[in-house]
Amino acid sequence: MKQNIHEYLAEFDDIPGTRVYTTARARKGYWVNQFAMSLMKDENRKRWLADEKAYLDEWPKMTQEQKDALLARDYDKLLDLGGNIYFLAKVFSTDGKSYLQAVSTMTGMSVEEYRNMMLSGGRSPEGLRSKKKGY
Amino acid sequence: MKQNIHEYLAEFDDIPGTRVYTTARARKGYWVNQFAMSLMKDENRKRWLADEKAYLDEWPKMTQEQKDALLARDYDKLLDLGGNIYFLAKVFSTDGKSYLQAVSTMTGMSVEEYRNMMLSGGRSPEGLRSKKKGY
Amino acid sequence: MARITAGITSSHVPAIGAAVDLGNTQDDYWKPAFAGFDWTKEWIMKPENKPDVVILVYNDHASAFDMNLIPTFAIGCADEFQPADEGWGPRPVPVVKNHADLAWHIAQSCILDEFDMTIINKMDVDHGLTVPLSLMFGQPDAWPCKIIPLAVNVVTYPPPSGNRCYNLGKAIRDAVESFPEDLKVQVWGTGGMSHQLQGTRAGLINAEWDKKFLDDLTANPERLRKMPHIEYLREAGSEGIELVMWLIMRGALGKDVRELHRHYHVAASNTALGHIVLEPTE
Amino acid sequence: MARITAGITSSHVPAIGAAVDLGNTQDDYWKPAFAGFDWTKEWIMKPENKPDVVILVYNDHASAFDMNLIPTFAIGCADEFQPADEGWGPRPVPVVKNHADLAWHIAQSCILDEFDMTIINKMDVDHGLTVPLSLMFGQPDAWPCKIIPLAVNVVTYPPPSGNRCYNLGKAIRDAVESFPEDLKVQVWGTGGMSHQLQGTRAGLINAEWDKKFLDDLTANPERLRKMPHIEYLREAGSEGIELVMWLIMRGALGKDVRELHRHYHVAASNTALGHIVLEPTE
Ligand SMILES: [Fe+3]
Ligand SMILES: [Fe+3]
Repeated sequence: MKQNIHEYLAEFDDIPGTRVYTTARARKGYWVNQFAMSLMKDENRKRWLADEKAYLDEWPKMTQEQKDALLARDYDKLLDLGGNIYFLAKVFSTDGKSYLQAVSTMTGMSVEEYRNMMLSGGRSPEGLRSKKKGY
Repeated sequence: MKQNIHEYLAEFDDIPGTRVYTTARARKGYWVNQFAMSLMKDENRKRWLADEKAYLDEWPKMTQEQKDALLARDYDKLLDLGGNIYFLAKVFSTDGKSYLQAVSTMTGMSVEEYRNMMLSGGRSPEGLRSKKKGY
Repeated sequence: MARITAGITSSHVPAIGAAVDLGNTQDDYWKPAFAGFDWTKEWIMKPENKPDVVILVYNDHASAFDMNLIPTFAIGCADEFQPADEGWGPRPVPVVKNHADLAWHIAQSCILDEFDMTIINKMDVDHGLTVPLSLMFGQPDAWPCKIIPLAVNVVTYPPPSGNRCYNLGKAIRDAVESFPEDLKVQVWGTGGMSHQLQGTRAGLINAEWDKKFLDDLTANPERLRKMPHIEYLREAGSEGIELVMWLIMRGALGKDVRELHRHYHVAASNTALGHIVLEPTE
Repeated sequence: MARITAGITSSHVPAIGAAVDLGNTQDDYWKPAFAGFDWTKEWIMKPENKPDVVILVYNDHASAFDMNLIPTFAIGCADEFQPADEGWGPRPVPVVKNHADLAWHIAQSCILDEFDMTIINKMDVDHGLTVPLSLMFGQPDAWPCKIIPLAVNVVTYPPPSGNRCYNLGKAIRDAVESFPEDLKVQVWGTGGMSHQLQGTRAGLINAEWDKKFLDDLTANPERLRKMPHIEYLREAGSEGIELVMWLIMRGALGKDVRELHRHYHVAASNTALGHIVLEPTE
């Protein structure tokens, strides 16, 4: 029953195209995610939209790479840098974008193509379950 | 092993001179205790000491009975009204009083008498364990 | 005595909340998604079914809790909770009124049963909690029952195991059954089913696996409580892990249940929408 | 591999902190209280004993947590923690530096072991944590080791059972032993012994019961883990319940231990001061 935490975490790396929000990622993305949380306040959203770079200057502990990815709305990159989608949702919601719109940008598909894929049953799990076992 | 929560809580009423900080007391004393927490900030301590009544006016959800007991530093009463000693510690610490000084006020002894009792081994538990069983 | 009268599960996709709030529930895209809740909406308001209290198991999506505070199980004990501002203003839904007496009772009872609960007295509640209320109750001026929020961490790993969730459900059942007031209490499990909100694998839907999950939720929960997290992630996408929360609902219903209603629809935004209504038969 | 090399318990009376900070440790009142720590102060700084990390089990006394947030078990995972202002300004003691890698590892491992931890990344630490550090290490410019704060709710009832605390200790031991870095880790249990800070029963001291507790902490922890909360309250006063935290330390040491040192003194302020140093023998 009792599973070793190292084995537990190692299994996650075997899933294609997926970055599980482990504590290692949470620590790396701490300031990105705290920044995103700040956009839950309307006055902060207004300041952010009025001058994004100036607002980012208020977050000295974020790396430049993280700031650039935020400015570019590069969500896939932000996940690599420790961002979490539920935190980042405050960023795309502030832009007036939905989860579907934001998530589709990570897939190499247009929003329309992605939306149609979802309407026709979504992405098949075939071959996407395990890198090692390829099923 | 598994104990019913009602029986668990009922046992506490059998201890003489003791108000266990159950959730019922916590709910009753919510605003007294939140008020006390506010004294962890130096600017609030200054405002409280400068005009206690005015500071209490900022806590409309506290009952008048609770406010009066705070003004009187009646810690025994405050415990009856849902206060907790660790929260109230912010009140007597702000007064420059120690736990020993504040606690002694609830015993009917002078600080000196209480201090001496503690130095001679403290209060014996004999007869103070159970109201019903009197041991 | 209070008793658990039913269990409901449902996805809590934020776009569903937006569709309700913007009046889009009858357009081509949303109509089939909402249609599957018509049965439940009628059933739940019948006097014999209407709950006095719903214990609403959900996860906070970085709204009340940020990276400074990650409780595994947080039970809301305040008198009321406001809808959270998740970046586009709070949802225009009624305030959530708690049955604080029962909430505190459950908190105490579960801690005595060796569940390491966190008691929360101040928090806003996000789409994870309010979307299921909209699905089951529509758009009333006030929610027709009291709601006890039970927030489960499924964001930062590890979330609690399925087994732990199931056992918490059992402890909640014991707590409810030892509460003296005569109350009909429902437990709702929310989140899921298949969805992945990230990367090149985004949009993954595994209908076969989801349907087996629904089958076993009714008939074979013993399989589900032993399911490791990695299976949820592999089979149902990275956010499919939310399904562990359904096991709290299932644990609270006791060994045998009757399935009253089921709805499965692909897709609501990025997600396979799953919904089931169960009744304990013991 | 990291390993648990010793367990220490100690009361954490705030007046002890004040005596240290005001330079009163050698006056008539305090001298005998502090004398019992001389052995430990020398022992703990010897290279073979000096811990790399202390897991410091304590309770927050309404400093970091108010009535809005009551976590049963909260583990501090931030890089550092500042001393709290408890009403008379923060204690003039060094900042507490965490071993964050180990803290996060323990948090993850314990959740996988079905302990419902709350992870905390921002909090100030009060006398419950800083007074034991002063007792063991005196007044250095920086604490000589890393410290992982583990805060246990013993203020609002119910606190966790003794059995739950003991089992958390075992889970912490497993977590430490699966951490790859070569570290000497001590677990400290703080709070207690007899004290009651309220009402006409204030000042209660039960030396006989305390000493039996110390005896059994070493030799018969099985009795202690089964002890119901009511016994702590009846026998050792309303704040004597803090002793359940010592069982986390004891659970982390394994079945058999050797007692290296003991000190018992009445009174420090309102409290019977108890202190013990244990070494695992397995
Ligand atoms: Fe969700
Ligand atoms: Fe204490």
